[in-house]
Amino acid sequence: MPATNRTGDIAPAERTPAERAADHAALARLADTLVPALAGKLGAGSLGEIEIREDGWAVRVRRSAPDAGRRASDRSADRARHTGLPGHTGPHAPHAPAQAPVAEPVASSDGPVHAAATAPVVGVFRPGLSVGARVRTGDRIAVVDLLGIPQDVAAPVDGVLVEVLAQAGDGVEYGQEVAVIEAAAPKAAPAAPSTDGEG
Amino acid sequence: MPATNRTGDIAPAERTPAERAADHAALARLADTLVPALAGKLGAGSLGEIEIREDGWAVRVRRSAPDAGRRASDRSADRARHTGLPGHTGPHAPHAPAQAPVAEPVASSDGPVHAAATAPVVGVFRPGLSVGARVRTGDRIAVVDLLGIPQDVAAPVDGVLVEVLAQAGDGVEYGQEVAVIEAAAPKAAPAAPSTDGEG
Amino acid sequence: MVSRILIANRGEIALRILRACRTLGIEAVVAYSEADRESLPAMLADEAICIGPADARRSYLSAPALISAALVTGCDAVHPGYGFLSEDDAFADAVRAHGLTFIGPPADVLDKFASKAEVRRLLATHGLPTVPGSGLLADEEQALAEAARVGYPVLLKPSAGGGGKGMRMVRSPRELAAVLPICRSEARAAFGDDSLYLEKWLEDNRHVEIQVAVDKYGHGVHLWERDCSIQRRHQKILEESPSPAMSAAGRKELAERAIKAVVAAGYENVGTLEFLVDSEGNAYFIEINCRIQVEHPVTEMLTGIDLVATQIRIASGEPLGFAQEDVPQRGHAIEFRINAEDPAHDFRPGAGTIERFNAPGGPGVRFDSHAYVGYEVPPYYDSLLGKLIVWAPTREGAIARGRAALSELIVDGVTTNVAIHRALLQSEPFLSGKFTTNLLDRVGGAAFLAAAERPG
Amino acid sequence: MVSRILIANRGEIALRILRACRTLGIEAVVAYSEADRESLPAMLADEAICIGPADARRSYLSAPALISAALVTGCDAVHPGYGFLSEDDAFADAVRAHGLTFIGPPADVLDKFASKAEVRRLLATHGLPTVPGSGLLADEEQALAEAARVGYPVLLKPSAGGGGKGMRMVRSPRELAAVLPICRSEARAAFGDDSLYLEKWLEDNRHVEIQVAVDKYGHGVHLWERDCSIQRRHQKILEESPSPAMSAAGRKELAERAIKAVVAAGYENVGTLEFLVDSEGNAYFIEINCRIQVEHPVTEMLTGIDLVATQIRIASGEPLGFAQEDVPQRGHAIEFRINAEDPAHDFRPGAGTIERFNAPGGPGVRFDSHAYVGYEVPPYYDSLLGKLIVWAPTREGAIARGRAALSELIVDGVTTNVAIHRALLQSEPFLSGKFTTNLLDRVGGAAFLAAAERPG
Repeated sequence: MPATNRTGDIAPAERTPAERAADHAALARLADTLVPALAGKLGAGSLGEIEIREDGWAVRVRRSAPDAGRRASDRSADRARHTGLPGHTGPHAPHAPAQAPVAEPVASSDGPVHAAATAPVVGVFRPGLSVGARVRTGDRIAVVDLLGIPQDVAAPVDGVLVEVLAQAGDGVEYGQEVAVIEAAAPKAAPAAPSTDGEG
Repeated sequence: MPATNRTGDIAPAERTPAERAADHAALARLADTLVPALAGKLGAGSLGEIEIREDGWAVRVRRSAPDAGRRASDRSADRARHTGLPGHTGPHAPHAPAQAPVAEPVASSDGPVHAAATAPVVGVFRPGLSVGARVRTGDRIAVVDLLGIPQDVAAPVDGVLVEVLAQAGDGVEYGQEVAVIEAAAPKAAPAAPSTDGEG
Repeated sequence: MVSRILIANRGEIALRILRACRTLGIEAVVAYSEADRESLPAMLADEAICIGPADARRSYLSAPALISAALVTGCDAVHPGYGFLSEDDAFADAVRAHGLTFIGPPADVLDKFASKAEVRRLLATHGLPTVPGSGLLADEEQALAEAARVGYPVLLKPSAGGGGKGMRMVRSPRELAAVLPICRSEARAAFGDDSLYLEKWLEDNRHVEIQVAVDKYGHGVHLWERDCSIQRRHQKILEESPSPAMSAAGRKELAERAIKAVVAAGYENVGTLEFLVDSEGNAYFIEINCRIQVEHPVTEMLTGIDLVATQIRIASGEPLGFAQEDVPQRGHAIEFRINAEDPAHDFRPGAGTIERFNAPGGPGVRFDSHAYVGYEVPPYYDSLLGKLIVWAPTREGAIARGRAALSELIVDGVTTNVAIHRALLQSEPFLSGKFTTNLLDRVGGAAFLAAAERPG
Repeated sequence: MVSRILIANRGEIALRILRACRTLGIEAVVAYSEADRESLPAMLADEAICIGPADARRSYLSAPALISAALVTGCDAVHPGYGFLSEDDAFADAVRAHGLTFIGPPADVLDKFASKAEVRRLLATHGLPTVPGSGLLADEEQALAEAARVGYPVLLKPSAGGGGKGMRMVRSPRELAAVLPICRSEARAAFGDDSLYLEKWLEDNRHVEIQVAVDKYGHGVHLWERDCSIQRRHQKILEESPSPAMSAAGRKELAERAIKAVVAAGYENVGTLEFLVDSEGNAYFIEINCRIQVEHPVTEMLTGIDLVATQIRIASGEPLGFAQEDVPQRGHAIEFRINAEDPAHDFRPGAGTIERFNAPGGPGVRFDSHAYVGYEVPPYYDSLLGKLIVWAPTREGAIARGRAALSELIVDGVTTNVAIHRALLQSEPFLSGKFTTNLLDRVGGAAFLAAAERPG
């Protein structure tokens, strides 16, 4: 299953753009060594959150909500009742953020590159292509009916349709992942997060 | 200056006592490698807080308030108006916790061991011994008048009175540090935090 | 009664509508843009559904997305809140065409009351005095002629507008010619309608509005007035009731004339009639807002009547259920709009993450806000972060409560306009009740703040 | 008027007093124990001073520490809140001896009203009916004799107590003999006074109390009643007004008798007269609380009168300033005490750090709480974390608002009793208003919760 790994997703406190860039670089290096060490040592247990303090520094290690890596179809099933709560500690986002309508392909460490096709509007899902179909970027995989007007669910990459995540007649929200494409030719994942809204 | 290093202060989420003990052990090991690495790489900058996320884990690094290591005399000066605010991010404790009336001696990495003598009650400070005086544990250094009844400020360790932090007639609160003793013979600081209320 | 409402709005008003739904036993679905995924109303709702990206044109201003969201989530009604599509008759019509109840006036009533210029004419025929002004302005030539007729300065206003947006005061024909195309394109961008009209600019006026509620059966009551004269750039930032400028007889007469006129004109649901009151106490009708207002809690504090619940009940076809004598005007209430903006720097809007937060509370204090620790204030929408409303038996008491409550309010991580409210509560014109709409704009926010800091 | 008050208490009531001070323009200094250093009142106060360690005997119950703190911080008055030293006449006397104003009845009045047994006799002479009961119990022999006289079951009560603490219902002489020394030592530990008395235990009664306010000049008003029948182990957890069990004539008569009796008996400042009301509607006076009550906001919601400010004004020597006809009883209010305790496990108290927090809000909703994100609830004091008070024109409306508000309340990290309130709002006895003080204890918290979850 194509988990959405977001290595190097950095949320610093108030900083100037220049300082942010420096933090970004420092943390990109740290992330490679620190995070796996923590995750490896503690990830197997049932631990939710740990905080270590020393002098002026505090390190908090937190595991996200169990559903953070779940698929859009699962998410939509329990979207009927949000259980998320405000606050700063703990996983306050009940669901992982939806991808932008045209998601970028992301690589897990070794496997093939997968990309999710998302609903371009809120509406009613109608399937189109079947699993196994070869697609090119921009091809219509399915449609979402917006008040009766079909809106294309476009393939985000060239590849093969490996899974359809919604059923005919399902209500889907904007940005919901409705299909998974296995990219035809995996490219190297970008070393740093790409800039917002471009690419 | 005697900073209060609290290595291995661990605040896990809801856990059974057995699980807590296991976390404790795991983190005691991690703390030795992780925290210095983070602090060393990022401590020099002006960074307040950083969060790194990967898969189901998040690591947050936070620097405490700049005044966390300040002395009681500084604290008492601005105690007239609390500026602290509730919330979980950032330094929400405007002042470091006051020491217990009989503070334990704490060692900074290399210097001499200092210990603070604190006000045993809320009241009016009256000085007693002068700076330079040799004291033994329990000796009266000064008094705090509680509605006219003098209450002893006791020396927490054997040593030399090196500083008196309050003026005659000052109002002092319970636990406020009013004098500093340089211990006569530094002992090794305890490797782990001592248990509450004992020792 | 409707049973499941799509809340087609965001921020504090989405939360306010959610609360009314809960009180009435109605399920509430919050429609949110991607920028509002972590918002408090989305988290507290019975269901929440993403309707589009941050850009409001593709989310909160997209009628198809909102109606589709209502259908997909099984709603039988849509509440538009304020702003966005709340007074859009085409939206109300489309909502009804899809078998849903629009919480607000029916589309034909909205249509009738949509053009400000038309409404002024209509209500004038039902006995409301209006400010000298024009009809819709076809072109520059007509605008210049109308302005010359009523006399400069004039206020240029978008016919479809609200909340002070897109209005410009103009002092000369030359300025009018220069500003006309700008206002037109701003009106088009903001409201999808570039119709403009103009009114005589009344110097030193107050802004007083009458709250009304009229059911489908023609039974209407007024809920007294609100004084909204404290503004910056035509946007209200502090509202109170009763108006310190009106006599008991004056407010009663104006309120009674207002409710009589709108009932006669065929209005339906809750609404607000806005008036300018000149220095001699003459009131001129300027516009009607066919929706819930930001400042509705002021009226709720004085009357004990839940206006949003009333709106939902009326739209569901229920009779009003109370009479004019059941609407007291008890004590004094003041609302402080807490905006994420910097009064010391030209009310520049801000965004950011709320790092610490403490809401004021206690007797006579209400704080309507979607803020919480960790909330990221998005930069895309209006800057309203919350509304502090205080009540006390007297105006002096309400001012004291306001000071106390503002001293408890903590919003760290985002710049707010709290300083301007503190300054207002120290300013002689405000304390004496003798102020007009230009109190702040005459000197500017920064100068007003500086003046408040000076002793004496 | 006093100008600077030491708040000799903690938690939500410290915050409540702080708010009253701010509204009156009085400076507020919060006295805190080491365990409350990071508490919201300590952070919001004009000044905060540490008075001792977590152990209340060395901080909030230490008269010398509190008075010393008041002197050191330049206060001219001390507000004791509720609990702790709030009804301790020796403390009030010592406060006065140091030139400070005690916010509450003067020491001689407190002294006169300190012994519950004495007060029952005193107010009976002024026309209030009392539950059959004893005077102070000298020893076991006298206790057995008195219990035999009034008839079992009897309720054993500490004369100096309050808030239900240390009370025991006893069904037999044997049980009485066993329990007597335990109660005595509990009373000594809790109140520093081991005097006990007993009363006939009235099965199936309601608990109704009358709020009064009397100034130094003998001018007194009642502020109607509160029904506090929803209790667990003699501790109130939900209070409302008006009482659903009383007729308009019945409440008026009781309230008028109460104020007349306490004025005649020489009472001063705000106070509460507690009554048991039996199934035939007969009311028996049981005790007077010479302080502000936890549930005072219920009355504030109905009357619009700030009781804490009233208390401070009276103690400062001001006349009451309003008459009986200025005290309306408008609409219906319900208070839900939010305790850090587990109703499914015998109301076991909890402690911990609040990880997420959302306070309910909107029209008719008040939430008095010292909680915030990151607050560590200390294990040393009572479990009250906040009070949700809802108001609506009718009891049904208030119940609907209560449900809506409870659905918004989020307190993560600490177990609370919210589930018991949700269950109450579904329980037939509560909804019909037909309940007595044993509603919860008859079955226990866990069973009550389970019953609420069963359909139908």
